[in-house]
Amino acid sequence: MWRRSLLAGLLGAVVACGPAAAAFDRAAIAAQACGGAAGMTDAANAMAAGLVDASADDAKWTVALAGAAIDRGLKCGPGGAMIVRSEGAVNAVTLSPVDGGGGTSPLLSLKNRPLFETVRAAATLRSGATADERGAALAALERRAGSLPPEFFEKAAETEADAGLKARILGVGQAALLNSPDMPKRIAAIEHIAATSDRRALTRVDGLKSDPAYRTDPAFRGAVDEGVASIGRWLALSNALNVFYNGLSFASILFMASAGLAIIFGLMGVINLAQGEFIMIGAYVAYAVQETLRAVAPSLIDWYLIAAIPVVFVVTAGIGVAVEATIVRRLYTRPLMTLLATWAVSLLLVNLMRVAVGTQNLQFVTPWYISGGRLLMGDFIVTWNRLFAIVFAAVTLALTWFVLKRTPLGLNIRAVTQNRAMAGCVGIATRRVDMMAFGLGSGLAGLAGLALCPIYNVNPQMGSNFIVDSFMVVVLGGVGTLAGTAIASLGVGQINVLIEPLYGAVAAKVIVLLMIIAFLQWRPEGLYAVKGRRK
Amino acid sequence: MTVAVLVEGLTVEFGRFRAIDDLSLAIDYGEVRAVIGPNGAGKTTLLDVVSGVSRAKSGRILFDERLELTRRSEAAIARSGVRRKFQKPSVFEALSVRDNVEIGLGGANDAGSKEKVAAILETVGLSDHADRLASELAHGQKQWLEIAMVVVSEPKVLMLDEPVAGLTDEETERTAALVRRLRTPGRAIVVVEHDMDFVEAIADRVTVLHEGRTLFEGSMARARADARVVDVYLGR
Amino acid sequence: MIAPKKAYLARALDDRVFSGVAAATLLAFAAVALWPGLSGYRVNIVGQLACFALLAVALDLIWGYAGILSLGHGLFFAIGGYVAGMHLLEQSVATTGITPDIVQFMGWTALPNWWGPLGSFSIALLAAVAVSFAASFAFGWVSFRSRVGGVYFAIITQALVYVAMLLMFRNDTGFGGNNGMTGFQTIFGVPFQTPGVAEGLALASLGALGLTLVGCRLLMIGRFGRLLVATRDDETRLRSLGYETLRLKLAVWCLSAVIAAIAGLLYVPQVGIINPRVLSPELSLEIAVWCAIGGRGRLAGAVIGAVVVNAIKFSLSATLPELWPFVLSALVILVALIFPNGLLDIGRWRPAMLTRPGALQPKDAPS
Amino acid sequence: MSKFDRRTFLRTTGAAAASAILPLAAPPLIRSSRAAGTVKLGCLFSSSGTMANLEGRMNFVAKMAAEEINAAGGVNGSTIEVVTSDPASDWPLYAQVGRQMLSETKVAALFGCWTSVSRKSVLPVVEQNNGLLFYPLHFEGDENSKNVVYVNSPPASSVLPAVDYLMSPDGVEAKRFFMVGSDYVWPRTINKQLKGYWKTKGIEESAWKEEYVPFSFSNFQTIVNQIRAFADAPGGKLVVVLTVVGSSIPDFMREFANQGISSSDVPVLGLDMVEADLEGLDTQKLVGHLNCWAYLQQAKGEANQKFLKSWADYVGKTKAPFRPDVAIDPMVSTYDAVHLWAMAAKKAGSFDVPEVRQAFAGLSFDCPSGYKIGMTAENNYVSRGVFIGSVNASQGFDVLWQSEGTPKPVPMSQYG
Repeated sequence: MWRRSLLAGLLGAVVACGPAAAAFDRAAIAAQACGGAAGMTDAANAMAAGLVDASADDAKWTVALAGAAIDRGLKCGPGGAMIVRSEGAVNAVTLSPVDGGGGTSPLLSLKNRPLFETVRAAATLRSGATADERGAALAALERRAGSLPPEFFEKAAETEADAGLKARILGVGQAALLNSPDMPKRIAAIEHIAATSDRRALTRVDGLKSDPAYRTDPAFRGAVDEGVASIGRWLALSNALNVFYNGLSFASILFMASAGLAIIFGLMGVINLAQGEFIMIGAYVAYAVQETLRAVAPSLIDWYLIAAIPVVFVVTAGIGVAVEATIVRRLYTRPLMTLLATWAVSLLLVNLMRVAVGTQNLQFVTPWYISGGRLLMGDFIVTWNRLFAIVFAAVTLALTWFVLKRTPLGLNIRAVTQNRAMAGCVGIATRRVDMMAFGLGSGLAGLAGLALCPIYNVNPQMGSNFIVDSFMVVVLGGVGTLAGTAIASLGVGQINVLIEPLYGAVAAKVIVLLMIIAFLQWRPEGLYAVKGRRK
Repeated sequence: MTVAVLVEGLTVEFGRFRAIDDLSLAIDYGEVRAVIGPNGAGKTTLLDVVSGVSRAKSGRILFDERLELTRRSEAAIARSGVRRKFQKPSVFEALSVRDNVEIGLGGANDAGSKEKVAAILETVGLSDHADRLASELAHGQKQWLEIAMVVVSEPKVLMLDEPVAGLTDEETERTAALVRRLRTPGRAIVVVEHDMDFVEAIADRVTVLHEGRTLFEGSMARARADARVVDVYLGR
Repeated sequence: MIAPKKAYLARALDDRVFSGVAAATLLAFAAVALWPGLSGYRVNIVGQLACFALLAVALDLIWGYAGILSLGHGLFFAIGGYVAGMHLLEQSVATTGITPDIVQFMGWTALPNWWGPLGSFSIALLAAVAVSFAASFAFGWVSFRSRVGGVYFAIITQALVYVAMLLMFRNDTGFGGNNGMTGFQTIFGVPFQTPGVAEGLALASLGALGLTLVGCRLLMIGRFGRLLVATRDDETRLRSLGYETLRLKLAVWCLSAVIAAIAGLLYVPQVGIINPRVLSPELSLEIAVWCAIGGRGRLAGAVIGAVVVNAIKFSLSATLPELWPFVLSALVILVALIFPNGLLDIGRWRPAMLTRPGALQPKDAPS
Repeated sequence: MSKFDRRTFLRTTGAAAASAILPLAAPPLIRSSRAAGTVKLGCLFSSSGTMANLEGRMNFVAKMAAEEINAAGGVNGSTIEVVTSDPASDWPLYAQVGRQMLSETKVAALFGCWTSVSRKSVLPVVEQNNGLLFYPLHFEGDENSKNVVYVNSPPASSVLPAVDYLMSPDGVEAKRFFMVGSDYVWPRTINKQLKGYWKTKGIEESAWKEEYVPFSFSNFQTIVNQIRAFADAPGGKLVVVLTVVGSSIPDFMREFANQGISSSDVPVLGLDMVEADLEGLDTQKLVGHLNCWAYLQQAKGEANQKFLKSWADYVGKTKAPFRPDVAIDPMVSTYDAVHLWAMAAKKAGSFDVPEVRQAFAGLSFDCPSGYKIGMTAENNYVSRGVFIGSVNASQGFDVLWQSEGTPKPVPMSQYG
């Protein structure tokens, strides 16, 4: 295992330095760091070894040097190593300002990058100003605890002021002692590792079954077996949660893409093939909002996703109303012609966007609230961008439901959906309702585009990816019911994610679509249908 | 004499709504029966179930005392001799008047078919329009064309759903005369209609439906005198 | 009995637009056959256009006459195309012995055994007809029986062709995946470069188009055609007159599928490649666009639409590629809003209709 | 049927007949004006459809190279005219347009195709018409047509060196591999060859996994979950060999970063990944992932500086809808291709394909990559240098490793 080989290398370095290892030779380390890939490896190892007993000042220096190497701020000139910062270059040993001209910035090799990242985190743990900073560093070290000298964590815990953090450091240190000659420490390490219960922990603990001690020491065997069983249980749960979360995330995308369609199709029986392009336009409007914020209020740029919500809705709804008034309206008696006409609209919109903006993917700022994710339990990870989409879809569902059930517009829409002629007779301006509903549907599609920008690429073609899927969802759910659409999205999303690991992504999609087609042959009205007299 | 259509314990539901509720009814050959009642009483649904367009939840319908209709397809029912004119005039607009009637005749393309078509066009007064497209006809003419389409096959049971809706008084009278002419001893005619004068002019008996059940059955004159019928329908 | 038959044929040519298109097909046939100055490239273009026209005629049968819009006709076209691909590969290997690319990138050592019989053209033709018939029959029977129609049928067929595309894109499905089949060397044992091969293929396509046009026209002006139109106008009415519309629809649906498969069979040797792109929903949608632009329900319209749209597409994609999508979308919107019966209505158009859109009412507006 | 009067009849019949024979009788749609003093080169790059973002820029590069050559006096006394087209990412249309360019427009050579499938569809056309196609992408190899010039590298001289590097102590001593690819011939063939290669290195079959996704697939959640699980299984360091193409690349990388996997945990070798794929991504979290090409924008040398400046100027001048500050390998390969053709034509003193082909042997050109690229009499392959790039924080690639010289291209793979 690669971590173990790293460990072996590091231990070798520690042994070479001897137990004293006291001298933290900045000049030597800085010189090594400029000595090519092999020198950089040596520098990292020397820093890792030295950090066990390093002073806070040395640790701070290590943070600076390792950080510079990672961010390519390290520069090797004729006058030795320098650290280039925004305010100017400093000598890498003394940190005093120097002339930054000349020299090259060494690029970390793949092998050296994790070493320097570990060293930086370890040094931050020793010297970080706040407990939060040190806590974050410890979290980064957890996966790589084995690549540091075992005594490191004991020393770090000694100097740690924060009691909670101190306990965590000791815990991580214990886990690092899996191969310690001291049996109680090994057993404690197993228990500690088993508490993380991810697949990596399973690999580590399960690997101990081939350890000689497994056959000879019943206590050790018991600890290993118990650990494997416990991790296995939690792993199964976290895998199930992963599948559920992935399904939910896919469902939220499906729902966002089809909600607008459900309203338009349900109300007017009109197939709007330009729906995907409204999604695309929604994303482009979000981009425009971002760029406006960048120009007008750069400090608020992280909030463009929120600020764009009303703008996106209004713009796409407006375009939808315009399309309805100029084209769709004239074709209500000919639904199949509407289908072709809206396809032409979609072609037009894609190509207008292509000519006006270009075919490249748009560059979106990734605000902190949708960046990265969090391991919640075992291998179960919640990624913020997808959580954003899920929450967004849930809120959209709630608001749309509210609009349909609790507002006069919604009442009119439902009335027209159920009986157009009768609604017209009781004085509802059906044409106006159509226009509003088309606008609402288009606006929802635009919002889908907004929710998708943190997840997918935004380019003129993006809309076409959704059209078949979203139609299938709408028809499966039953035309004209928002709840049906939501449930169909959930079902399709979950089934897709369940099948995918078994047969691959293509087969999953094929199977799900075939299932829907078969279902519709059996029950053409979908899951939920408004029944009535035929003809 | 055999009963043309015998309905027994018929129930039809749409979701939770019960359109016809345990209805029983007998229609004889040779009679013109009018089915009347307020909107939603189940009149058109009754025709739908007899003609196979809608399915019954329970109960049975016997045609000619031998054929159970509730499980048969629309086409099979039609071929057995039960034909129906829809509420909204349903003609094939892209075809000529003659083609429409020929299609009504069914597959039989025998020697007499041309004469039959000509005769029925004469009867409904569309001979002069035989080569025009059906879409070019006036509303009343479409009603007659549809009657011609269903009658040309000489059905044993003829069901007419609102044959005079939207017609002028003069057209209504011509339609009444037409229906009277179509009445033969071997044929039962069922008419659903709101126009009470028309009903009075053609019907031998009337059945008043209300909320999916029979409220009254008898002559039109007695129906006018019946307090319940007046209350739920005629009185308004 | 001869006299009425003659009258029947005369009736088929009664419609002037139709006879115009039939004459144009004949003219093109004569030109390809007799005009030596025509370059191979143009002969090839004519042949391809004839295949597209044939495909459009197939769709017009079900959409124009029976009112059933299929957005999945690429599926049947592809069936013919893939059978042609397998036939050409088998037959090329047999004549030249050159191992085609597909064997190498699929990780095979030779073409699959079961392709062997397809090396014979008559078996390939039979297979194309049989598979397209079986596929259309199975799908049609289930759909029409559960009375799936209108826009539902349209989007379900779209999903069907999309599924087929996804399947064929998979290498593991066994038909060359994304690459499909290319590198055909010979046809009927004759190398493709041989003079006369392009002409022969174009003539075959034009011939197929001409025969199909006349045959379908005869069928459509007869009783079967009238019943289809009746199905389109009011299916419930027709059923209540004692007709099993399921059979009618199934018959025309299968006929249409088989014609589409034959179009695919003729198309592939002329372009030299078959791959899952012909299964993309866009292509199937475009077929409907050809019909709509030419005018539905008159066969001739489908031919005109297919030829006009593709001729513009061919010329623009090499000269003004940027313009093509705009031209196409403008054409479709124009047809949808102003000429509901297709470009053939241009002769009936008056400026006053701009203010009264829909004045040229479609003769077949479904209720 | 509708009724028409006589005038309408004449008009419609006339129109119908005209439209049917239009392609026959109308004047050529592209006038094959072989005016003295011009020679035409054809481009087969899509400016619409899924490949538009990547292929579209090649049209401009080809024109730029032609302008350079024209400014230096043209070729054999003729100026080059570049004819572009839009095959719309529709593979059969590539063949169609290729045929048209060769037989109607009479171009002297074709430049184009990105995906292998588009090349495979044009291949019979250039072979039947005895044309010349310059193909600027690295590809799966196993093809050696005398009518195609393979300007970029086959796997043996690009992918294998990169994988070797990852397996070496200088790299990460990779022991296990997760292959994710788009489902078509290039990824499948590359992976087949890699597996064959690993077998010769004694690597067990259990050490790799393979997943294929459809074109423009975007939902990589489950696959990245699988990669995380596989990475944490025993057996040594895992690397991902990514052969998805087009818009799937950024979608995959985004999901990869979001699930918290960094290059120091599991490095990704993106074989088709270029700068353009990083547009719109937060590359801070992707730093350290790899690609391998015959050119990287960071390549040193004057030729590259000159090329980058010409491109920036050209975009500024023509308002091309592409970034002036991004240059990717296939652009350079296209640029090289036009120059190689011009050199060969000059050497042959002719534009005829057989003579131009004869002249390829011994050509060499100062490529912007800094290498002297060259051709031999052996085949139509071009020998080029190899770069391994490492994603940096500013949406580009740093040069992590580059080959000593230009390895000799091996058209046919010996592995699988």
